[in-house]
Amino acid sequence: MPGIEQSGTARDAAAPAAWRPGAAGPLRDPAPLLPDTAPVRVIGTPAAAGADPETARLLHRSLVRGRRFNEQATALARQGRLAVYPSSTGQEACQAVAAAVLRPGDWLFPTYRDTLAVHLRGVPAAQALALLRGGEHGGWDPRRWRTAPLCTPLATHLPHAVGLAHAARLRGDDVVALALVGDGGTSEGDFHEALTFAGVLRAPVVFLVQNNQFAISVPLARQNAAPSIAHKAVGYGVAGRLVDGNDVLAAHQVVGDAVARARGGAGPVLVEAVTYRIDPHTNADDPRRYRSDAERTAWRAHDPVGLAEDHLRAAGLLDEETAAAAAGAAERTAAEQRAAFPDTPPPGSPEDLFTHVYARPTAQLREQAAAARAGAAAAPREVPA
Amino acid sequence: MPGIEQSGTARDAAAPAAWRPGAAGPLRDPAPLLPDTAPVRVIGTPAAAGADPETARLLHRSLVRGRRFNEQATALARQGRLAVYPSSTGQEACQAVAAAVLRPGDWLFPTYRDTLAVHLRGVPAAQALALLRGGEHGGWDPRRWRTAPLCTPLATHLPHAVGLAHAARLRGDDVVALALVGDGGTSEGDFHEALTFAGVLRAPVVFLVQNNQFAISVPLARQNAAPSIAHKAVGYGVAGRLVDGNDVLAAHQVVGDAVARARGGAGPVLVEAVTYRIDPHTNADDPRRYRSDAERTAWRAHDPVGLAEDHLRAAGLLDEETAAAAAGAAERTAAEQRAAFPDTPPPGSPEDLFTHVYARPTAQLREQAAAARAGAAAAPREVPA
Amino acid sequence: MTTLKDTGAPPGTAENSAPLPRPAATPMARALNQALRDAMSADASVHVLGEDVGALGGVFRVTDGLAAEFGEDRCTDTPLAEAGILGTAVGMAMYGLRPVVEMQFDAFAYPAFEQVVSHVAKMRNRTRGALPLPLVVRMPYGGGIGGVEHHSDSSEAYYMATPGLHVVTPATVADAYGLLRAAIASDDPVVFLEPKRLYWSKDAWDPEEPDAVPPIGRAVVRRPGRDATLLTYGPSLPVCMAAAEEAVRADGWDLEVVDLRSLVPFDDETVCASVRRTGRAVVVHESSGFGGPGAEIAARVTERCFHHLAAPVLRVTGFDVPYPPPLLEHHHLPGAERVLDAVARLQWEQG
Amino acid sequence: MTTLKDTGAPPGTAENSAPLPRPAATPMARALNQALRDAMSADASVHVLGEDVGALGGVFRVTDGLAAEFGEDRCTDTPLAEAGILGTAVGMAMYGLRPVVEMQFDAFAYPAFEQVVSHVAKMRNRTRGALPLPLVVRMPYGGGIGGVEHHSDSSEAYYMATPGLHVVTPATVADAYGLLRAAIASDDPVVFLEPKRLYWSKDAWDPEEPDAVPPIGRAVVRRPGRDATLLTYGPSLPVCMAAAEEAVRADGWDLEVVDLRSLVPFDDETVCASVRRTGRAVVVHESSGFGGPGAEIAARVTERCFHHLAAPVLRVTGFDVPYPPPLLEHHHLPGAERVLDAVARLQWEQG
Ligand SMILES: Cc1ncc(C[n+]2csc(CCOP(=O)(O)OP(=O)(O)O)c2C)c(N)n1
Ligand SMILES: Cc1ncc(C[n+]2csc(CCOP(=O)(O)OP(=O)(O)O)c2C)c(N)n1
Ligand SMILES: [Mg+2]
Ligand SMILES: [Mg+2]
Repeated sequence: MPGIEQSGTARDAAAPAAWRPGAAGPLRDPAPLLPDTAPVRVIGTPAAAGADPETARLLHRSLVRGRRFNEQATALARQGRLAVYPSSTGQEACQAVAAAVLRPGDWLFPTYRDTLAVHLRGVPAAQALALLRGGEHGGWDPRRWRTAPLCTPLATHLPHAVGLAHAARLRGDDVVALALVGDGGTSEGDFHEALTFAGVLRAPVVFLVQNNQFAISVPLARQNAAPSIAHKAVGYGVAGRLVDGNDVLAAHQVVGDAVARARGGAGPVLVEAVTYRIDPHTNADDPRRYRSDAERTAWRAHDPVGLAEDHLRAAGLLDEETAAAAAGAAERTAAEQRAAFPDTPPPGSPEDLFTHVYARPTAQLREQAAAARAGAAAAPREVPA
Repeated sequence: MPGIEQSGTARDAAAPAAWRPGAAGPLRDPAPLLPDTAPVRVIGTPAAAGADPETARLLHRSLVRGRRFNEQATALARQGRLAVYPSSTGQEACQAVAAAVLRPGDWLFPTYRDTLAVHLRGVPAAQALALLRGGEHGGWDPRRWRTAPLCTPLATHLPHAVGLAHAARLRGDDVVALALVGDGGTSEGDFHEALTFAGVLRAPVVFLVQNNQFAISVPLARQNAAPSIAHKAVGYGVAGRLVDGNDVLAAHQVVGDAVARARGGAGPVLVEAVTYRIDPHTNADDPRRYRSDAERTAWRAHDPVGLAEDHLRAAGLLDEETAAAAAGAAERTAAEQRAAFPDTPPPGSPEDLFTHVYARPTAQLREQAAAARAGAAAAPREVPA
Repeated sequence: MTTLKDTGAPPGTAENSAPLPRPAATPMARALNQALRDAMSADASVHVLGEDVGALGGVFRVTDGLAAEFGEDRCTDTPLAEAGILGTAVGMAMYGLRPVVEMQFDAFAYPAFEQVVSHVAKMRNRTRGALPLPLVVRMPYGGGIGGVEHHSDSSEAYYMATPGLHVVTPATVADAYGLLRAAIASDDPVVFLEPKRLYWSKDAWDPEEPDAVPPIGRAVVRRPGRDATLLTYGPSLPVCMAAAEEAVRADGWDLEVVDLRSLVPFDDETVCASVRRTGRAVVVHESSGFGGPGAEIAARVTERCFHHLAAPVLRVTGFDVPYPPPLLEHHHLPGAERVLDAVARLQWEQG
Repeated sequence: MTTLKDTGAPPGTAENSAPLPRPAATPMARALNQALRDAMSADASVHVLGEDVGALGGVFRVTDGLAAEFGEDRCTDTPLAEAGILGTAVGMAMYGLRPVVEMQFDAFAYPAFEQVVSHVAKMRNRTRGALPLPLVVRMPYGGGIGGVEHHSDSSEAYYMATPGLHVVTPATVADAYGLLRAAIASDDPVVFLEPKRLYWSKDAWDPEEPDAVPPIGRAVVRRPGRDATLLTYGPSLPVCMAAAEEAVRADGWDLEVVDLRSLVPFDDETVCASVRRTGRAVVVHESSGFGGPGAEIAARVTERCFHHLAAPVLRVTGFDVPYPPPLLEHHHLPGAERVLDAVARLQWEQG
């Protein structure tokens, strides 16, 4: 556990050399922690030639499935078969990569927008979308899938990822935690505190910021004034990386490297993936109030599915069979979604409110559960003298 | 109000060029926001020759007064005449500079450790130390002194400084806010949120981090893993500056420049002043548990008062008159402190608990005040039928 | 626009085929919007800030059009950081502005809790009146809108337990306007809780001549009655009104309904007068029962009216569980049936 | 160390000049330290983390020696960020550890409030039991130690109003040890409130053979009495015990004193049994009254014991003001005198 030992050592030498009075030693060199001046790209660059064909095919298939997943879920929300759906259309490359770079023993920490990543990690659609259906708050067994519940309060799951990664390392387990967060979420105090802890503990955690340009209606330029979100990393002694989040090969490479780095004990990484939310914030949102069609159209031309197809086509990998297999997988996914969310949801039982509040319901909750069953006031009756 | 307009404009061009699909434009250049690789120093360097003699003399006098202020307040705490005293011994240069760089119309946002800066700004000792005496929570009229109350919950006053600076600029007033914070305080979420807002609003605010190496017992290396605290600035689009906080001329120059920059509309600055807390955290602390005498001794040799004297001596400015004037001012300060805090504090009235909770006490508080006067239970009596 | 009110022509004539001159049915969200607009027009120091309050007009559209009308400096989209928003507002108030903060949902105000408790509630007291904080924190609260996790909390108990705040919540369109104007005019910080599920409920209300409403700190009897008092506020007021109608019909009970409006300061006078008159009371709210608002209300009513009470003050509340998912929330929310069940337990046999 | 208990020689002989073999007087902070030490020895998954808990041993020395004994991975100084501390602990618990978090003062836990309310209290429920959070958040609370602003808060009302938490507070040395062990052993999250001004109060208590104590969820009658019941907890227990002694002496009232110990879950059985027996009750705590813990206690006791009550349940509490500065805190804190004044108002003439 090198990170822990490092901080232990640091206590004795209470401050790095540069801080000592009269010391002339240089600071830790910030350069390796700073991102490149432009997002890393692979597709359409010379680097594309080096991409592994099998990986490219698999990622493409995930993108096609992902796009269909988003469309189907949006349709289900429109039909009232989901309570709400925050679509990741346009961000499928980030979603696919988040699922692809992790080993089964690693942990994923998704937000409300990341049901697709959760599903691509293996969680059945019925479970991945259960919270958004409205019948429960969770959906799957987090330990079984090593996937935390969808997190709605922004950035609050980031310290969880740090703590889990730290705990795994204390136990000597080979586990990396990958936490997703939006551009808006990086403004929250919990982002800062998680990055601070990750840096000090050198926890094996990767933060993947899906910078989709908007926090609901608020554009990035109103969110922070940094050169890039990836530049925040240096302030935590964490490596910052900037990647084109619509270029699935670039994202796969950068996020994959970050996970490998964390796994190898070299410390946490903050990756900013530049992407765009094509759909409204959720089906209830009206994006015409805050952004132009022209902007959306421009990003449409830089679509992750399209880019991946360009690559496959250029590399001679998009034969009919590949295309058909991808389309077939996508339709099976959509069918799974439709089957999982029939018109009429099963009636929930009032018991459900009380069962899991504590390990064992308190006397008061047993009383209240009985009242709920009876549709009665929970008001207690006085015991006669 | 260029900052505000800047963000207004930014909404239309929803994202900077670099983020647009296919855009090749470079990011905003982070270099001007990054600090130097070593703290700026003046005393003992060629730059010292250029220092203004009058400024050097005034700062030196503040340091001597400041040292005496800390000693006297510590003695008062030992005698029980203050409830507690968090000394700034060793940090007098930062305290003196914070007071010196501000114009009367600017605002200072101090922490619990910054009573000296408050006093040097002009607030009488009786008011500056009133909270630490234990008779009240405040001490002075913040609007009269344009100095916020001492802030104890770490970093929570930083967004106040941003909001005040922003409000002043909206009003068209020439006001800079200078907010003090410790190295430990920079880990709090409120630090992050304040810097984020400052960057986006381009508020005329300067954050001065007194990095005194410890947050109570926790050394900097356990606090964050950044190359320096000043490196955090780039993540907010804020300028980061690193200075030797014991070198009063360097600190005066760097913090003074920062204030001028903010005043000029060029945006906020985060200054890290490297210093050392010579005394215990407060009079109740036992620093032997967490740091060595050797370390303290090493820093003693880099003492701000001593360094300033070195400079004055080298520049031929430390004549007997200057030394005597400084010592005299220091003794007057100490006498003011002693007079302000006699052995027996004046008895507080229970009324004091209720008067300022609301603009007008509620009916309930009037009832409770009456009960407190009577030493009675606040329990209401039932009004007979 | 007085024209709507009186065209000069008799109603129903050809010259006046519009419906009878009466205020149009206005949704609560619209009245809140009007209150902000009018306050901003009346006082240049009033500033609105929060997440998505600008171009979008807020997720509930309560700030609709304000940025366009008053500019982005008066109605400002902030970064996504609630402690930063409220802390910035505190600084603005320290400089003499009157900020009105929108929290997107009350559960997303929790990151700002330290600012609320340690500063907003205490700044005036800390500075012995020198630094009042005339700011308003608007928070949509409560359930019943099919919101997923964290979108249906009722967090008023936390603010009630924090001395130094006013805690206000409208249940009618007129109060939405009148109380928000009063909150903005107040020199004390006000937590202004907006019942989400009443945002689109409508009352006849004239934006040009809004009804005067009683000030912050006064409760109002919404329905007089003789047999027992229902004490409620915000989203539960319509529930209690419905229960009262049903009670007459089904059981012959004549229930008085008191709308508290202001949880802090609390109107002991109006509440106790009602309970002394009826001798029985039920407190109704959505918030969980244990340690919830009803605890204080029941306790203080009992302290003050004990010998007038024929039965203990009962509480009908949300259960002591995390707010349930949308498909189960109807089990959680107090409805008229549960209210009437509690009324039935008020030991009538002994009355 | 059984040797201290029995040297084999008769007491008072030359071979045994030590005082009679009895447990030494142990301060509460020492018993808490022992509880942490014993829990860490017994279970390798118990980890302590917080500000200054390592080399310093915490500002109240409750974690003294733990880092030295168990290493810095088991007792870890964290960065200064309370949401980060608690959030990290949540992640550790998700992985199967049992974190014990120290908040330096309860008022400095407010930055972690969102983590408490939105995650700590809800994770088990959200995951239908799949992800329990067996973690403890220790918080020193209450006043009476001459602390400046923010160092004397009593914030239990906030946690009581948050379903999903246990809220526990010891008032005796034996309970400090026993309840903390029980809290760490619990599979549910526990907010463990330590009364600061009792840290150095001592009881005879043997660290080698700590007394078994009733579990979390049980209240204890600390002094039986017939005339009225004082319901209290934590720092106010000694106040109530003193008031009860004084009551006998001065007025001939025989007061029963119930130490609640666990605010959540609440022991209705023990509390109501006492109040039904005595017919009168006063709730005593330091926390502000309005919306405070006593509101719930008074309300639920009244609901359950109404016809046994000769007088309303009264409350003696801190006032509804920000906690005052040290030189004024004696005006704020409920003392025996105020307790007896309330007892005197329990309408004895009608009894
Ligand atoms: C603490 C908190 N504050 C506010 C919200 C309300 N909210 C939900 S999503 C959202 C925007 C988030 O933007 P971003 O982080 O960029 O993620 P995106 O939705 O674009 O994926 C907001 C403000 C929330 N969920 N949590
Ligand atoms: C939110 C909050 N958490 C914890 C504390 C307790 N506390 C007071 S001072 C201190 C250390 C602060 O260190 P630093 O910011 O470096 O300032 P310094 O005391 O060294 O000047 C701590 C932990 C606090 N005051 N506020
Ligand atoms: Mg976004
Ligand atoms: Mg420090």
